[in-house]
Amino acid sequence: MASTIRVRATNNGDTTEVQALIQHPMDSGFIKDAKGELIPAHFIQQLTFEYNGKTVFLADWGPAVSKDPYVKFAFKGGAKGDELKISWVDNKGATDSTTAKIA
Amino acid sequence: MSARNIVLATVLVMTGTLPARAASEADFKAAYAAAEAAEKQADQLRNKWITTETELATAKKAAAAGDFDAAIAAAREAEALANASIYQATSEKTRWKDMEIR
Amino acid sequence: MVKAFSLASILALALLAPALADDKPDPAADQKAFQEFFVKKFPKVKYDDFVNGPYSMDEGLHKQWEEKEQFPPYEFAVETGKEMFSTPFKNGKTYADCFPNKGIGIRQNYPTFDEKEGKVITLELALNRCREANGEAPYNYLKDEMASLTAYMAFTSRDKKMDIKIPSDPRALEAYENGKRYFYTRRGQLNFSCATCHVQSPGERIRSEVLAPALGIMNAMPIYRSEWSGMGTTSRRLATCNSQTRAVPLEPQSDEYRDVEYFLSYVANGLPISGPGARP
Amino acid sequence: MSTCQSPTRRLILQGAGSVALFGTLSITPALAAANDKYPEDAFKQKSDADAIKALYGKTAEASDKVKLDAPEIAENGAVVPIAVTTTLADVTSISFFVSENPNALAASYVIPAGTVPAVANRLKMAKTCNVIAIVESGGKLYSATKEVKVTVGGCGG
Repeated sequence: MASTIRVRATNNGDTTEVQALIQHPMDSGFIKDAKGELIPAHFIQQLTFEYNGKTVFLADWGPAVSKDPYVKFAFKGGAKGDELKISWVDNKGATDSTTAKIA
Repeated sequence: MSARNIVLATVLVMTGTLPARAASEADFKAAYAAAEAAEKQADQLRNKWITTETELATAKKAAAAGDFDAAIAAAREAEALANASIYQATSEKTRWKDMEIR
Repeated sequence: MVKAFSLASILALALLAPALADDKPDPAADQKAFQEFFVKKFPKVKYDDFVNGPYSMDEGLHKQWEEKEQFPPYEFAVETGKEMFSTPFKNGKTYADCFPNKGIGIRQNYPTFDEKEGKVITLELALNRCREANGEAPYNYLKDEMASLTAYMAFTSRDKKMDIKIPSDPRALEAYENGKRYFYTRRGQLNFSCATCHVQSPGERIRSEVLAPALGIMNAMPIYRSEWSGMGTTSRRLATCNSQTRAVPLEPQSDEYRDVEYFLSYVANGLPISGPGARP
Repeated sequence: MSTCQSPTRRLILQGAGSVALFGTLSITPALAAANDKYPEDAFKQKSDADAIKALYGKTAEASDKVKLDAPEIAENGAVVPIAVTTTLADVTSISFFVSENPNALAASYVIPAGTVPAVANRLKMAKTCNVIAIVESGGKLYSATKEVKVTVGGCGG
């Protein structure tokens, strides 16, 4: 299956702009299901972006980040064709990672 | 008929028919059958209301718990709602044209 | 003198024409009136922007939408749909085998009227029929796989103009008229018709939501609704509309729903496909 | 039907530790750096003041150098686009707090040297309240606050 992570990284000369969308329920633990039972909290806690072996952005998330979370940032440097490594881990210990080419 | 009128009609029907003595299962069955018949007619007109269905379910539940007063009250409300939905579907057969963009 | 007389009679006829047209179904005239109504009611909205629903009505919403569109929440559905589209059924055939042009860029032609069957065929119905014809179980009409498939098909048809045909078959005209009647008929305990919200009050808030204009509402299907926290099909949208007026929704793809989709799509002819859409 | 149905879950669970909420984190190799530890305690605080204290151990001062971009009226509390930019130098982190959420801290971002001090994300808001953005710059905290009206509460409300 496809990765849970979608990334768009674009270099505009000095900086590289990165946008990511991740498929994840981000259940808050406050919502009830159809049977009236609480859906246990299930959310991404950390999301890391690495470039050239160095962390360029690190997100610490709680359950108040929206379902299928989105984040945008930019870092100085980066070049077209270079790879960016993205990984996340959630509160149940599940993880996913992917690499994306800078365009 | 506006939404408010329909609601008003519902209330009037309900208040006029509160049972004075403790109701029996037979009373409930009659009230429920009448409500079901009206809802069936609404279904044929493709215009059932969620609120009618909710009252029917409430009536059944109350009857199962032996509370026939509550069951009959809910069944009568269901019948009134079903009748209002029948009235709506019937009058809309021609009235829908008033809304048309032309 | 003769010439003047005939001219006068033509004028008289022309004046009489609208009154006569009342009884005779005229989809082309409906379409024109429908589009003019919205253009007149919302002079500031760009014509092609009507397909963006509530976002065309409210500046603050429009900005939030633009931000969301940078990486829209329906992306996953489009990708899943694409994958499903290229995955063969057990018999080796694919969805592409069921559709003209292999299913790519054809969303704007649905619903279509099937003259053999005498009924309206929606895209969702065609997809499930394709599955069944190839020995696969049909999907739930409301969301998930069905929404992914239609999201992908809409995505490949973006910006193509809605192009619904009503063949000269009395049954097609009847289906169109039935759809129109369904659209304008009040139902549910709240005594609302589709038009109450989407013709009389687009741009206004009801239960805090900004109402979408009826014009072009189908062009955006399927949609990711924040309220649903997920994707929903045309079937889901229609069922939700019903239950919000406290009417019991009909079965997905029942004749009424097929016909109203036919009507709403036809009157939006010429407006671009914008689906899949994101909605509050 | 709940409005917060999860999508098809095709996430691979690691080992049998899935019940323990926070147990497996410290040993996850990708997140080895010590200062990158997940601020679990701060996320558990209820009020924004307590959460800021737990996260940073100090208080913030309002600054017009922190620009918080959030809608006046959220289209839906489940998805509120919120962004921050700043002209402050030496920024090391940016955090978002939603004052009336069950737990105020929503997200916190580590900004390493060389990363532009600007973040856009989408957050859930339970009801109308203040969104607070905190920028940590040169070891000090600067904040911007904006009220966002929420008419449809975030996710199943």
